[in-house]
Amino acid sequence: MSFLTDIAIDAEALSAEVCRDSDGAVVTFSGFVRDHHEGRQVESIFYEAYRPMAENEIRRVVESVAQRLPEVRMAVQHRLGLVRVGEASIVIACASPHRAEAFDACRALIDGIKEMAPIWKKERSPDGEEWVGWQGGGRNEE
Amino acid sequence: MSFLTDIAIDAEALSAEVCRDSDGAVVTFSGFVRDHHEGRQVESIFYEAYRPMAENEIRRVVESVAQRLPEVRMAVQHRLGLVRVGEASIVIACASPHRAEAFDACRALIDGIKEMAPIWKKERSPDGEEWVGWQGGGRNEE
Amino acid sequence: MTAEGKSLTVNCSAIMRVRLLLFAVLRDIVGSDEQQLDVAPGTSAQDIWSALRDRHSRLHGYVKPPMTAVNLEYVAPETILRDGDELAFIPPVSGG
Amino acid sequence: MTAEGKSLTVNCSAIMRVRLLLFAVLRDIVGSDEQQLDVAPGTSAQDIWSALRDRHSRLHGYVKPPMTAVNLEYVAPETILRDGDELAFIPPVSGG
Repeated sequence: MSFLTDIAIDAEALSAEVCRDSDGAVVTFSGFVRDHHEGRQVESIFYEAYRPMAENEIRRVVESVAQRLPEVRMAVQHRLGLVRVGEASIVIACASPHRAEAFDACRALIDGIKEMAPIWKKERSPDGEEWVGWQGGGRNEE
Repeated sequence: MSFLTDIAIDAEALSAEVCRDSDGAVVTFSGFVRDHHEGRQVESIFYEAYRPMAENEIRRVVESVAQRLPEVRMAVQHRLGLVRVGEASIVIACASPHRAEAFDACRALIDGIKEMAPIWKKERSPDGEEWVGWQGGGRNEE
Repeated sequence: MTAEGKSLTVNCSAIMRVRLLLFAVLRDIVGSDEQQLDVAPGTSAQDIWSALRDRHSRLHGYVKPPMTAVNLEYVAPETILRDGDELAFIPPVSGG
Repeated sequence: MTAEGKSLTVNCSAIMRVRLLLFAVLRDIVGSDEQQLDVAPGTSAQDIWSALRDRHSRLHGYVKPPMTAVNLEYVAPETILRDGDELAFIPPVSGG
């Protein structure tokens, strides 16, 4: 199953997907597009991915967490394309018999995905559009 | 607003309630009735509370987290009465501009509520009913 | 100390009224969820617990109450009760 | 080294074909999202980056590529390319 989606994410469905009758705890993380970033007003974000590699990298993060926390069932959906303020760009759901593992897994997943998945965002504000973070024009070595 | 409810909890509504356009992260915790506990099959759990004190204690936990993490908005609903396997007994939603605070608040809330709120559960299994934990008949001093 | 009907009297010269609430397994053991107690000035929550304990064999092993609340606040069992207080012994909680 | 049209040639005696993918801000800087490169045996990902850097002023400050992937895996920029490889330079990611 794909971790990437071009349509709105159904968080409730994702929780239901991972939660079994033997699970006592479900922890979810949802990332939302904020209305501001570094002092600029934001209207929407365009998410772009190197799709096959992003799928691989997210699967790798999931597998490494699963190996460390085998009791946790996990689901991840990352949205691509135009995402408006107040809409979710990513939803993660982790279900486990006990809560400590579910919290641990959920945090490890979002941290790992943010670090590794080749996904980029371009912010759209009233002043125009801009890729977030690295934009070239600087230098990485003296 | 009451933290206690006698009807099914709407997790999605709780998330929507706390999340503003300036929030980038929402973390939720849902506690579910599991189909087993300490080797026994469980069919449902009956939750009882010392209601006015439980409201006070949950409010106190929320306020102490709010003081430490003022950027986080929090909502808590704990269900009372009969809750069946697969239904949520508690849902907590924490929204924040950044994810670290939302995870921190959510974990602190469920830990604090579990420790402090005067709420008890009676498990219903095919063999009968039993209060979970302390049941008298032992001793606390030599 | 005397015990008549469902009321639990701690001191015969009682001039204060305390409401005792019982929850969960404690209610099942005691057989009621609420008792009006007439107690003497200087009576502590611990005194009420000790009287309760004397009357119910499943509590005999517990010299101290599990947890104690007066007027919706956790307190030490040594707390001296006042007229009109709402007293509750809180069995170990299991919410969430 | 010559540069004709949109194709980026690193070595004139090239006998291998490598597919270069460009994303996000790098695609905007370079002006294309994909290039077919003819490269000589022994060419590294770093060699391709250096050629790219020479052609685009906004990359001049970057001796090293941001991150490098070959066939969907992160690799060190010194990695030697092979015929048919899919090479991508990965600008710092900002997903989630």
